[in-house]
Order: sequence, then structure tokens, then C-alpha cells
Amino acid sequence: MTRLLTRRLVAIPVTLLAVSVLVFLATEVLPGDVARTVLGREASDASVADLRRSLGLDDALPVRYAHWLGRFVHGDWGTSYTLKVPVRELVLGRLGNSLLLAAFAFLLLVPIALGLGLLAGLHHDKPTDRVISVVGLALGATPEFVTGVILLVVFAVQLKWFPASAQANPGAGLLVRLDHLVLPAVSLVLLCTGYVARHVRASTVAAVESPYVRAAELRGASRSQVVRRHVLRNSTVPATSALGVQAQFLIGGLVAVELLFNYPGVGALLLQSAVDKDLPTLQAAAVVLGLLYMLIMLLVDVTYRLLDPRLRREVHA
Amino acid sequence: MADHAHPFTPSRRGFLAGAGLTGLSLLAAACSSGTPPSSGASDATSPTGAAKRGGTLRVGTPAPPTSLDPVTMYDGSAIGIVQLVADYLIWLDPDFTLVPRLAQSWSAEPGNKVWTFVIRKGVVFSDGTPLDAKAVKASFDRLLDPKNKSAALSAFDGILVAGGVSLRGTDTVVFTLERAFSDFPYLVSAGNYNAVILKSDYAGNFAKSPIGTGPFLLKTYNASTGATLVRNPKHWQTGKPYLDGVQVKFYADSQAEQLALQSGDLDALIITDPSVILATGNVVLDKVSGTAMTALTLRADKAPFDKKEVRQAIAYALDRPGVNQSIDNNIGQLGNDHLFAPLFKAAPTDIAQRAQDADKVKQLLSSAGVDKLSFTLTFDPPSKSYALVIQDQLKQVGIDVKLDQRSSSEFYGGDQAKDTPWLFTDANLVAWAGRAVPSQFLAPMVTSKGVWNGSKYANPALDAALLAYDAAASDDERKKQAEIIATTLHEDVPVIISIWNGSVRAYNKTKFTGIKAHPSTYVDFSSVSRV
Amino acid sequence: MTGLLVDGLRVSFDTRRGPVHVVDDVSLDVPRGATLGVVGESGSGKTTFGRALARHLPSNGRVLDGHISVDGTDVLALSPRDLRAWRARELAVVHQEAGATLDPSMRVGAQLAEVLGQQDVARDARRDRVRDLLSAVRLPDPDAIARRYPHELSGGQQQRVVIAAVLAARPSLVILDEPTTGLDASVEAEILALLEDLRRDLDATLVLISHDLGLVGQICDEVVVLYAGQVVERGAAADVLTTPRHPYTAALLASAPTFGVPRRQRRLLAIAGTPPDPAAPPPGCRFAPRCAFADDTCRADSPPARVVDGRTVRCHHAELLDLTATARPGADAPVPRPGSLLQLNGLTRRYGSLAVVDDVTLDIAPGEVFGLVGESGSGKTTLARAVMGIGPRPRSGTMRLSGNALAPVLRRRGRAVLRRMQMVFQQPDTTLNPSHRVRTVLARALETLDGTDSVETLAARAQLDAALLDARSTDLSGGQKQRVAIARAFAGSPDLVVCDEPVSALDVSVQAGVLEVLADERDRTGTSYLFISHDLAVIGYLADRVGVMYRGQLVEVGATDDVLSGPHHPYTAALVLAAQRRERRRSATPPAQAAIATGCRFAARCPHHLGDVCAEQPPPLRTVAEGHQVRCHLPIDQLPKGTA
Amino acid sequence: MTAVQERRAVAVATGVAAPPTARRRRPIALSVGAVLVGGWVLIAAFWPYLAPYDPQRQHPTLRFAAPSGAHWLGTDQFGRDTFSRMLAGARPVLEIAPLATGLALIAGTLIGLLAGTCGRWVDELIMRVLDAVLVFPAIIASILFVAMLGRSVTVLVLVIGLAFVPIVTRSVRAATLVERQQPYVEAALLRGEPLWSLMLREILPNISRTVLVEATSRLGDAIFAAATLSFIGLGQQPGSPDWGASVSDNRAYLQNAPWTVLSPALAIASLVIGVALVADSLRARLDAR
Repeated sequence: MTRLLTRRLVAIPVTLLAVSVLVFLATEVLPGDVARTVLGREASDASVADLRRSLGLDDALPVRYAHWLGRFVHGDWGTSYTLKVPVRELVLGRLGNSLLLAAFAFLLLVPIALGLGLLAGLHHDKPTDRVISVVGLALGATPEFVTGVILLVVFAVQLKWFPASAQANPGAGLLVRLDHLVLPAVSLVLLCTGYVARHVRASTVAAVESPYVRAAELRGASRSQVVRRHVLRNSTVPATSALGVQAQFLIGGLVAVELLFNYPGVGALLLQSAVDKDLPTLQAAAVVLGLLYMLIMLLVDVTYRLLDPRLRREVHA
Repeated sequence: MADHAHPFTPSRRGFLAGAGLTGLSLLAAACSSGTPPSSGASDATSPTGAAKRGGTLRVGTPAPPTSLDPVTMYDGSAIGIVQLVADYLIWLDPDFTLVPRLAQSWSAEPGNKVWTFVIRKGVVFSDGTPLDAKAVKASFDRLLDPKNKSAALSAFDGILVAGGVSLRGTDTVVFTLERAFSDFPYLVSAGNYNAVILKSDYAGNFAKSPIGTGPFLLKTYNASTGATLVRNPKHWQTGKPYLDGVQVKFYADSQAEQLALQSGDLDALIITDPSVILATGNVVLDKVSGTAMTALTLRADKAPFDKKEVRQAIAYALDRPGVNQSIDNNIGQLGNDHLFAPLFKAAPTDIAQRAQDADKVKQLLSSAGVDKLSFTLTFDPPSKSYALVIQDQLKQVGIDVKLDQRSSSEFYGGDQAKDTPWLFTDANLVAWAGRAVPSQFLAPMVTSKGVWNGSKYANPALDAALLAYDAAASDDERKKQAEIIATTLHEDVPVIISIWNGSVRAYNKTKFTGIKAHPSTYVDFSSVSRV
Repeated sequence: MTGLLVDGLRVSFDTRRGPVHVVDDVSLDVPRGATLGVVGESGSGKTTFGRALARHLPSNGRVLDGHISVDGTDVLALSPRDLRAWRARELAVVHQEAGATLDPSMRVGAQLAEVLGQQDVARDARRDRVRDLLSAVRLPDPDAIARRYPHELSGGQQQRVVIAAVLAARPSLVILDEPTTGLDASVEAEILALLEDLRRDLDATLVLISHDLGLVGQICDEVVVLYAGQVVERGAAADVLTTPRHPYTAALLASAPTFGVPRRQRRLLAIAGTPPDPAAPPPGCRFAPRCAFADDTCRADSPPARVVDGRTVRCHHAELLDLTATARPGADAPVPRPGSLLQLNGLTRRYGSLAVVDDVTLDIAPGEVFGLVGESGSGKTTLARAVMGIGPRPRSGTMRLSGNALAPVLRRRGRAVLRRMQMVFQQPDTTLNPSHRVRTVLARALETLDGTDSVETLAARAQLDAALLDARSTDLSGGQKQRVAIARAFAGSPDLVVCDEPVSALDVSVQAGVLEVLADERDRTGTSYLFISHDLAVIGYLADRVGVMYRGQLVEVGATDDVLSGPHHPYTAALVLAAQRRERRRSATPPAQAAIATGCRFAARCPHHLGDVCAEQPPPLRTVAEGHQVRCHLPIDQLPKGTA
Repeated sequence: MTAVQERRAVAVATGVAAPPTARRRRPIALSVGAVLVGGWVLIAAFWPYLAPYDPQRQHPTLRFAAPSGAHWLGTDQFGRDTFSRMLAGARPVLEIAPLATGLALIAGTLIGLLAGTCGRWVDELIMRVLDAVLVFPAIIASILFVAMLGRSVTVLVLVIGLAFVPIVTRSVRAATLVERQQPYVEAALLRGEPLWSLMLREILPNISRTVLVEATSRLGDAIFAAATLSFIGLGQQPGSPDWGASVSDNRAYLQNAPWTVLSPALAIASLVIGVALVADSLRARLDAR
């Protein structure tokens, strides 16, 4: 176990360094000019050139990268070229929003997906199984900006059960903020449930047809006892990796939902800064997202090994 | 299949494709003076009966792409927020009439080169320091200093330069111009949106120290979510504003705003896209005509548009009412390919309005020796709809248009003297915000040395006529010059103007009253009150 | 009527090709406390019969008719609730892979507690009952075992836990389906001893289902031989095994190698052909197509089950047949040529810190069959893979092929060396590429090993029917697949073929056929074999010389007869006893992962333990006779001798 | 002779490997899926003959016309017929998605095979590179490609294809690792078969099930991704009837003209569901074999 951990932990900073270099090179090639974006098209070339110099954009690329890396490592993430606010608060604030929405969606996702997967697995090839599988497939197949739109029209505009924008007024309590997050979270859950449920269904079917369940039946245990004691644990453990994949998507991938529900998440910031070539913000967002992405990958692998006794020890050969 | 760890993090539609959908171009909302001073200034029409006090107005607007800085701001949201906090010398009413604000009165010596403004007495900044001529002079010196990189520099270009502002006594400011300019009051009015009056010691970070003389105080500002403002007790317009405060919420795009309006999350919008926001349920739209437009500029200095006939063929190929219908929800006015909007007093009315004429197009093209015309039209997202309309209409008359959409930062990026796409591509669409003074379009766009002359059109006769127009003291002299300029442009067609965009502002009629539209989406909530 | 009564049982499976009768009219009765052996090869229906007794058929299986009663309870008529109660109280089933029937995510103690819960044992009493059960099945340190997870126990220990569960249930009928298959001989002996105790303590009826005639003969009172779903012979175990009345039973006995009888003395006789297709059984006697004595009546109508001097036999001519003369005369093997083909010197391979192969030195002459025997975990497979250059990274020790150095890693060996050494694997199902046809497999081998023969000659030599050349490899039977694998190995006429348990996954009758192919190839080409097996009978049958491995070390090496008859190493003695199934081991087996003692590794289990010298000092290599060495502290004359 | 083998023998002999009841009901899902996918493929090929109007033709007077006899699915902001645009939109989606999937499959399978077969440092290197690619925000990569190569079908295919390579590689590698341990591969190794022969001739045929499943899953995702790319404005030049672009452009008119958004959105959903149903039943059928 520890060998796996150290190897993966060592890989993280290396990969993040590679990502930051790639991002630097990418923005160099991207068209457009951040100084022009700040001053607008009607400002004179002279003032645009003057701003470029003050932002240090005219220095050589390696110099700028070294400069950025030196300060970034010491916690000074610089100020956003366009929004002129400290990048750290901006990115971490936006990340906080994304994490809140992702966590809320994840909390809804886990019980629903596991429940449906188990139900489908236990009624293998019966109508409930077919319905759950097909509906899961269908919802998983529909882009989130489509389901989101439909949810908005029905629940926000017509029925007015939930607010249309996911952004509560500043300073609102957690409950109010969650109320604003219901619709975006539901549209994410609809998207991700199918994938997780399918994995849980597969492991449930495997558990039901396994020798140890047959042996338990042969010892006179009733179906409900068998399910409760043996099937439950053995079918939910493998779901961790499927949940892990969805967790990664929930962090970096929910930009369309952020946009649709007007929610200031980190995904939207990432693209906005990429288009504006606002380098400090883009770098910080890419590195933070990358770090989070890899930590989740590692967390999933570790929990998977911890939960499944067979993999607990580092099995050699 | 659903195991879609799909790697794409779809972006914020807002900036790339979406910004276009906000109709008004955020990047182009520069505005300046309008028609000469009319009858005495009058407050906004007082509401019927005593206005109810109190209540917080919740307003939606797209997040400003840059920081909140009055000196360099250019987008509608930043301008709107600053206008709630700071004042101008002169305000511009929706029909471009000049309304005295911090300037009590103003007058020009004969020849329109020296202008004196008397500053209103008894006005204090929100931190208590009284307003005086020194603060006004400091505000304009700040704009004129190239170090501050203000967009206002281009508005004053060739008219007022650093050092042209002097004091006389404690409450009078004198502006000495480089050349006669009869419409000068418009340049120091709200028409030149950067020209807000700030304290002399303003150091640049407006979001942190938002001191102004306006009706509201800026309490909090967050670049991602929005701003909260409260009544300014020291505001000089006694009894105003009626509201307790204003809460500004940033929206990714107009569709999210429409939903918020309808579901009651919002009471009004600062910027309203006419093709998206519709009057349904409690949402109503206040409409005004304006002088904003999207110019179809053709490079007159090289093929295929070096021949006048080819340019005219394009002009005759366009179905202008169809354009008005498709991209401005029919609230615009037809353009006639010269830069005098109907709203301008000096606009000539006797030039025949061009209309789609397929035969004339064929005849013009054959006379220019061009049998099959095809060209590439470059534009950025805000003009996407108009580009599609042009492509389809021109196809009906056999002209093939290839579309080349660039991101806004790419379209306006690059060197304005050599290669920036919006000034150097063969045919392009550039959206311009409403202007109060025709010469603000004419001078930069069609004069030989114009700083934004995308068509590279150079006609000394037109240059002379414009100088004469600016300097003209009387209205008939002004009309005569306008006639010359208009007919020349109508004939040579370096820039095709199919419609002048109207302007709307949506609000919830059951919540607040006194919310008015404005050609340049300007914001004056001082007389807004609860229903 | 106590005990088990089965009358006219018929079970069929619904398949796409219609119903298939897997168990066809089986009737038997077993008094309470007696043990019935059910013997049959793959496809005989024995497992289905076992599951039918427990009324636990797969979803597409149905009991057509017949009657099963256990101590008077009509099992087939029970309501679901009563069936559950009956299973909890009266029934216990032990499957082959015991580990698989234990829930991988639950500790072993908790699972036993659950069974006790089924017996309504009070919750607080369960912990002690679990400890008693585990010590009853002679598991060392019951409390530690109770906290372990199933995958942390050895195969033998897992089987013991299952038996503990049986003890807990105190059933009246115990069904054991291949309980010891795949276990080492010594572990098997201990499990069988436990089953004996079980039978006495519970006074229950035992039904032992197995393919292994020897095992059934020893344990069971009565024996039933199944062929293609029908009982072909039934009678007292001792009689059936010594004087079989049915030709199939006789053929089975003839094809099984017996301990100490080499090929020179008696050649094995494989049963020709393959078992009939259950969906379309032949008319008449189902064994007729493969029976040496079959005549028209046999082929025409199916023989009734008749009683012939106390034995039920389903054969028209049971009385007349003289089945004793079926043994084949021996065939002498060519003498191995002088010199050294393969020479290993101090070979060591490690997984992590554990030396799986520890300082092995041995020598194989050209044309010699060198047998390598040892239990699972002795390192014999790792050694074989090391010789072929695959497996864990080489640590130390050298290898020489015909005198010149042999690179320890496959990548660094030239093509010529590859051609000279080939390997045959244990599992027939995965030894051939499932998506290739047989012809492609052999053609590829010929091409890469520059073979000179044609595909057809190669196949013929491995006694493969030419028609099979165009079949997909997945459609072949286990025996046919191994024959193709052997043909593939011989494509480049190699000098040495390493065989890793080539026959242990095959039915006895098929095993004989494959051993014959190996022997013929050796006679024809003079190829040497490094023949690995855990079965002393098979090793004794083919090998010229034998090496015995215990926990990575070569504890004895010598001519086959010397090693088997003795004097030999105490561990070899234990293996011989287990192979002859004489003596059931009572002593508890040590935990598998006990630390490697500095002295003799076998010290902990050695009955001839000499005290400290064995525990502390590593035993010297003593020469018992020319070419026969033993690594043991015992003086030569005190070394144990095999009994006749 | 072991219990396992006996079950296997019975199963092989009687062809009863998967419970027959499961296979009977499976074809319904397969046929529905096939109809959906087949339908759209036909439409993509023959829409010019099927579409009642020219999808690009604008009618300013007919803006936002509700669904009617003349216009079954109404018209959009330029008065263009929504039904014709939906039919025409099938072609770009079905051009990009299969090509992108093909690219991802070929590259992913080869890299996966290489990683699984070679093992040791080759495998470690490939996996680390994949991690880096997965972590690098795909959105920046797509902007990069569009910026460098301009907007075109090839760019879209390249961007989507490369984004899926890591996912395909990961599952192909997992399947390869399983086969790599099998004796038939070791036998090939011992015969001195070259690396490419081990990968393509020995292992690839036996992981075809995984490759096929990946193919159908990625096809569904590629359609999804093509739609999303257009949605964020990186898709094709404006005016293309591409479904993703249509949803993106018309999303703003959801209240006043919901048919302009819902028809392309449901078209995407129906195609992707069709692919999903086909994939699911193929996977079940392959499991059964």
C-alpha cells in the first residue's frame, strides 16, 4: 500500500509542473492580446503597448515562466490581468463554489445510484432491471445542457419551486444556498447516475450468482438475509471506482451547468481566462484543477484497496 | 455508453459565441456628444403623485470583462455601475438632450474654441469633501494624460489636449480647444462615459474607494458575483434617490437573465438583448430609438471592392426591413449607407432610401466587369446573426459570402496600424454603440486620416466638409455641410449601414416604476421608485 | 427408513437446442451413517445429481420425475419455507473450491457465527462455539483464524473452515462435491481424516462425489459409477474396485496410473473416443461406441440395470466378460544418452524477500525424463519458468545448455536456443489462442521454430484426428487441446521440453492418452523432459530420475525406483505414504507461512526429528547410492524405507 | 472432471452458456437502437431529398413561427425551417463522431496493447503520460487546436479523437494485461514471436470484445462531445445546422420558441440513446458467447 502511495504522490508534482509548462506554451500560441482585452478596442496602440510592458508580457517566455513559478510556489499567485483582483482568492473562491455544487450533487448521486444499481442487479433481467438500465442509459446520453434547460423551464419558470439562478445572494445561509443548487445538482445527478448504476448492477449480479451466496442459500438463509449479509457489501465496494470517475467529472466538467444556472464555478473561470489569455488566473485554475483531479484519482484507488480486504495488503507476484 | 468520462468542460458560452447574443456590443459602447443644447435642463419628469420611498432594486447585467475603473472602462456593465455612484457635468437624456448636472451652466465664446462651465454649488462627495472646480479640472486632466490609457483620449482626439483645461475662481472651469467644435458640451457630458467627476486625489482603485457625487454608495463589489449599493444620504438632488439601495447580480448570458426576470429573481436589466428578452408575463420593455449600428465596412483600396459599383451592388443586395426584422426585433430604423442617423437633427431627409433591387445589382456588377462576386466576411461573435442574414440575402442575388468568425479578443487584437482584423480585412462587421454627435462616426471612420478607417476611404472633399460642419455656428450652415457629406457617402458607399439599432430595457412592471431605456444603455435610477 | 433414498431420478436442462437429460433414471439407497461414493468423469452428470439432492439446481435445470427422501422427508415436496428449514437443520454441502464458498468480505469467525445463528444458538454463546468448532477441525490458534479473512488462509485451512460449518449445522445428510481435488496429497490426507471423524460424530449419511476412483475406494462403503447420466455399476466399494463388472469401470481402472508401477511394467490404456452428446444420446448402451466388447445387441437396445452376484450392472453381457486381461504389457524406454543437456547450478529466484527457488543444482541428460515433484508452494513451477527464462527477475545461479552458458532471461536468448527448448502448460483451456484454428496454431509454430514437418504429420504424431485441424481451438476437449499443445512444442524438434503439470487438469482416461503421446514422442525423437507434477503415480510412471522439492529446496534427487522405494528423505516418505493413501495424518498442519528455519526446512513436520541439529544446522547432501543424494541429518541406514 | 469443468462441458455441449431467457428479451433493445441509429444515418445521407425547405433559407417575416402544417417544427429567429435544419444537422454530427471515434480507437488500442504487452518501464511511461494528458484541461487543448488550425471538420475530429485516446487506452490496456498472463501468449513468447505479432496476432483478437464495447461507448460520447464543442462556440463556422450549434444558438429563445431548442436537443438524445442501446445489447451478446 505505502509503495503505491509514495509512487503516486511523487508523480503529482511532476505532472502539475508539466501541465503548467504546457499551459504557458499554449497561451503563447493563442491569438488575441490580454492588454487589448483590458483596454478595449478604442484605446490607442500606444496605451496597449504601455500596458503590455507594465504587465511584463514583453519579457522572454522562460523568464516569465520562471518568475511566475518562483512566486506561485511561495503562495503569491499574482493578480488577474483582466479583473485586477488577487488570483488566489478568485480561483479558490470559484473552486469553493464548484466543490459545494459537486459535493451536493455527489451526496445525492451516491444513494440514488447505489440504490438503483442494487435494485436492477437483484431483479436481473426482469422489467425493473430493463427500465432502470434503459432510463439510466438515456439520461446518461443526454447532454447536461439539454436536461438542465428542461429542468429550468419546468421547475424554475413554470412551477417556481426553485430559483432559476444557482447563485444565492451574498451572505445567504447554507440552506438557502443549497436551495439554489437543487436544480443544477439534479441535472448532474441525472447525467451521472446511469454510469454508476450500471457498475453496481454488474457487481450485484456477480455477487448473487457467486458460490458464497449459493452456499449461504444452501445453509438455509432466506433471500433477504442473503442480500443483507452478503450481496450488499460485495456489490457496493466495486462502485467506488465508478463513483471516483464521476467525482472527477463533477469537479472540472460542470462548466455547461455553471453557465446554464449562472453559477460562478472554477470551470467557467478556466475557459474565460483561457480566452482572455489572463495567464495568472489560467495557470492557477489549471494547476488547482489538476491537483484536485489527481488527488481524487488517488483517493479512489486507496479507498478501493481499503474496502476490499483481498487487496488490502500489497499482493506481490 | 454512459460511461462518459467526457473530457470536455464546455465553456462559458457567454464570451465566445454568447457575447453576441447580448446584442449591444460590450466592446464598443463608446459614446459621446449629441445634438446642441436645447431648452433649459429639466429634471426627469416627476412621477405622478408622491413617489414611494424605500425598497432595493435587483438588477442583472453581464459580468464586466475587466476591473471597475471609470478611467479605462468601456463595457455597459461597468459604465452602469459607475453611473450609479458618480456624476457627469452634463447628463444625456434618451433623446440626447443635454441635462445640466454638476455643471450649473455653460457658454462658448464666439468661434466655439473657448468654453466656460459654472460648477453647481453646495454639492459634496460621498466622503464629505465639497465639489469644486479643482476636482473637475483634475478629472479631465486625468483623462487627457496618456499614462492613464483612457479610451476618452480618442473622443477628444484633435479637439482637446492635455493643458487645455484651466480654472477661473473656485467654481468655474475653462476649456481651450485646438479647433472650433460646436458640439463640445457633448464631449464633457455623459456622452463621453469616462468623463465622470472624481476627487482630485483619486488613485485608481475605484472598487476599493468608490467616492462620487452620485445617488448611491458602492458597498461591496465582487468581480464574479455582483455589487451591492445603498442610498447616498449626501446626494445633491434633494429627496433623491427614492430607493434604499440597488443589488447588481452578474449573469453569464441573456437567456439566464430572461429566466431570472420571469421567475422573479430580478426586477430589471442594465443591458437588454432585444432579440432574446421578450415582454411576457410581468416583464415589460421600455423602447427608444438610438444611433447604435453595425457597420459593414468594405476595403475600398483593393479588389474586389476598389470599384464603387461593386460596393453599391452589395448595398442594393441588402433587404433592410428583413435585417431589421431578423436581428433587431423590428425596433430599429432603416439606414441609408451614410453616417447620419435619423435621430441626429442635422440628418438630411431628401436622399432616396435604398432598397433591395436584384436587377440593379446585376447591372452594377456587369458594369464593373465582375460576373461572379464572392468574398469573405470577417466578424466576431456579437455580429454573428447579422453575418448570417447578409450571407443569405446576398445568396439570393448570386453573391457568395464565406463567413470567417473570430473570437472577440482575436478580432480586435494585433496592431491597429498594420494587421488588426477589424481594420484590415476585406469585408468586416464592426458593431458601434450609439453616438450623440455624427462627427464621432465621421471623423474616425471615413476621413482620410481617420483612426478607425477600416475601408481606407480617402476623399479630401469629405474631410473639408466635416471640418466646416464641426466649426459651423448656425444650423443651416451645419445642414448644408451634412448634405454634402451624406450624398458623398451614399454614392461612394465605403461603409454600408442597413439599420440603426433601437435600444430597450426590460423590467418587472409589478415591482418598480421609473425605469427608462437609454440609447447607450446608460443608468439613472435616481427617480426609480416602488410600485 | 433412515438414510437417503433416491428412486428413478431424472433431471434435465432447458437449452436453445431443447431439453437435455443430464441425469437419467438414477436410483439408490444409502443407510444412515454410511458413505456413498459417486464416481464419473466430466459430463457424467455427477455434480448435477449432487445439486438435485439439495434441490438447488441452476435456474434452467428441472427435476422431470423421481423421488428423493432423506430420513423420511420427501425433499422434492417441501414448501420453500420448509425447504429452508430442512437445509438449515438436515443438510450440509461441501464444494470443491472451499475458498469460493466463503464470503470474501467477511471474517471467517463471523461467517461461522452466522451459521450458528441459523441454528438459533444464542448470540453470546456463539464466540465460544466458534472457537470449539475451529479447534475441532484442528486449526491452530482458533482465535487468530477467526479474525482472518478467507483469502488469508491456505486451501486446506479454508476447507477446514467449511467442514467446521458442517459440524455446526449437525446435518443428517452431507454432500461433498470433489472436496479434496486440487489439494496437495498431504493436505488431502488430513481432510479425509476429518471427514472420518465427521461421519462418526454426526452419524450422518455422506455422499462423496469425485472423479478419483482411488479416493472413493478408500473412503466409501458403497460406490456408484455414472456414465452419461446413467448408473452403469453399483456395489460395495472394495469389490467394484478390485473386480469391476462393467467394461467402463474396468477401462477407468486400466487408465489410472498406480503408484510404483512404471511404464516399463504396464502401459496405460486410454479409453478411445469421447463421451456422448447429452442432447442426442446414442441408442442402446451409451458406452457401446467406446466398449471393446460391444456387439449388435449392445448397440441396438439399452441394457436394463440387472443384479449380478450382489452388484447392479447396466450391461447385457456382464456375466460373461473377463475384464481382468485388459491391462497392456509394458514397453521399455530408450536409455538416456551420456553427457549433460541441461545443467542448473545454485539457481535462486525470489519474490520480494521470499526465496521461492533456493540454490537448486541439478543435471538432465539428453533423452532423459527428469521428474520434479513437490507440493504447491514448493517452487517447482517457478523453477520450470526460470529454466525457460520467464518469471521473476534472475537473482543468482547459472544455467548451461549442452555445456554452453544459457542466458537467464528469454529476451537475450538467440532463435536457435528458443527452438531447442519448449514448454507445455497445465491449463488446457488457455494453452491455445482461443481465436485461432488448430491449423493456424501449428502452422505458426512450424514457421517460427523453422520446423521441417507439415501440419498434418505433426497432428498425426500427437494422435489428433485430421478433421480437428480446421476446428476452432475452443471447440476441442481438454485432452485434444493438450495434444495440440504438445504437437506445437515439438514443431521445431526441440532437445528439451519442460512440462508443467501437463495432465493434472485432465480426466483419468484422457490423462492416459496424453501421457502416451509424451512417451511416444520421447521414444521417437530422444527429447528430454523436465516433467513437473504433484502426483507421484504419474511421476513414477514416466520419469527416469526424480527430484523432490520442499519449500524451494531440492531435498532429494535420484533414480525413480531408488527414490520411491527408499531409503529416502523423510518428506519423500510422507509423500509416498500419502500417495498410497494408507495412513491418515492426525497432526495439525503448521501455518503455511512459518518462518524459514535456519536448519532443515522440513524439521517442523519431520517424524524422525533429531532435535536441535535438525532445527538449527542446514542438513548436508548425503549420497545414498550412485546418483542418489538426500539432504538430511539422518545417517543413511536410519533413512525411512518405503513399504511394499 | 472438476465441478467447474463439468459445468463447462455441459454448457459447451448444450450451448446453454447464458441463461436463454436473457437472450430472448435482449433483441427488443437492439432493434430499437438499430432503428434509431439506422434512421439517422439514412437521414444524414438523404436529407436533401427529405427536407421540405432549404435549411439555410431565411424568411424574416416568418420568425419564430410555431409548429404548423407548413412548418412541422416551426421556424427559428431567422425564419429558417427547424425541421429541415434538424435533418441537415445529422450529417455533420455523423461525419465527425465516427471519424473521431475511429481515431481514438486506433490510437488508443495500439497504445493500450503496447503498454499491456511490454509492461515494465514502457507501461509506466505510457500511463504517466496518459495521466498528464487527462489532467490537462481538454478545453484549453481544443482552443489551441482551433486557434492553430482554424475551425473545420478535421480540427473537430482531431480534438475529440485525441481527447478520447486516454480512455480507450486505459480499458484496452486492462484487457491486454489479463490476456498477457495467459499461457498461449507465453507460448508465443517462448517461440520468439516478435512484439508486433504478440500484440496484433495473438492478443488483439481476444480483446476484440473490449475494443467493440469501447467503440460503441466512445461513438455515443463523441456525438455528445461534438455537440458540446459547438455549444461552446468552438464548433463549425456559424450557420452550420449542427445540432450542438443549434441548441447553443437557440437556447436563448427557450421561452418564446422552445421548439428551436428542443428539436436539436432531442435529436442528439435520440441518436446517443440509439447508440447506447446497440452498445448495451452487443456487450450482453458478447458476454454470452
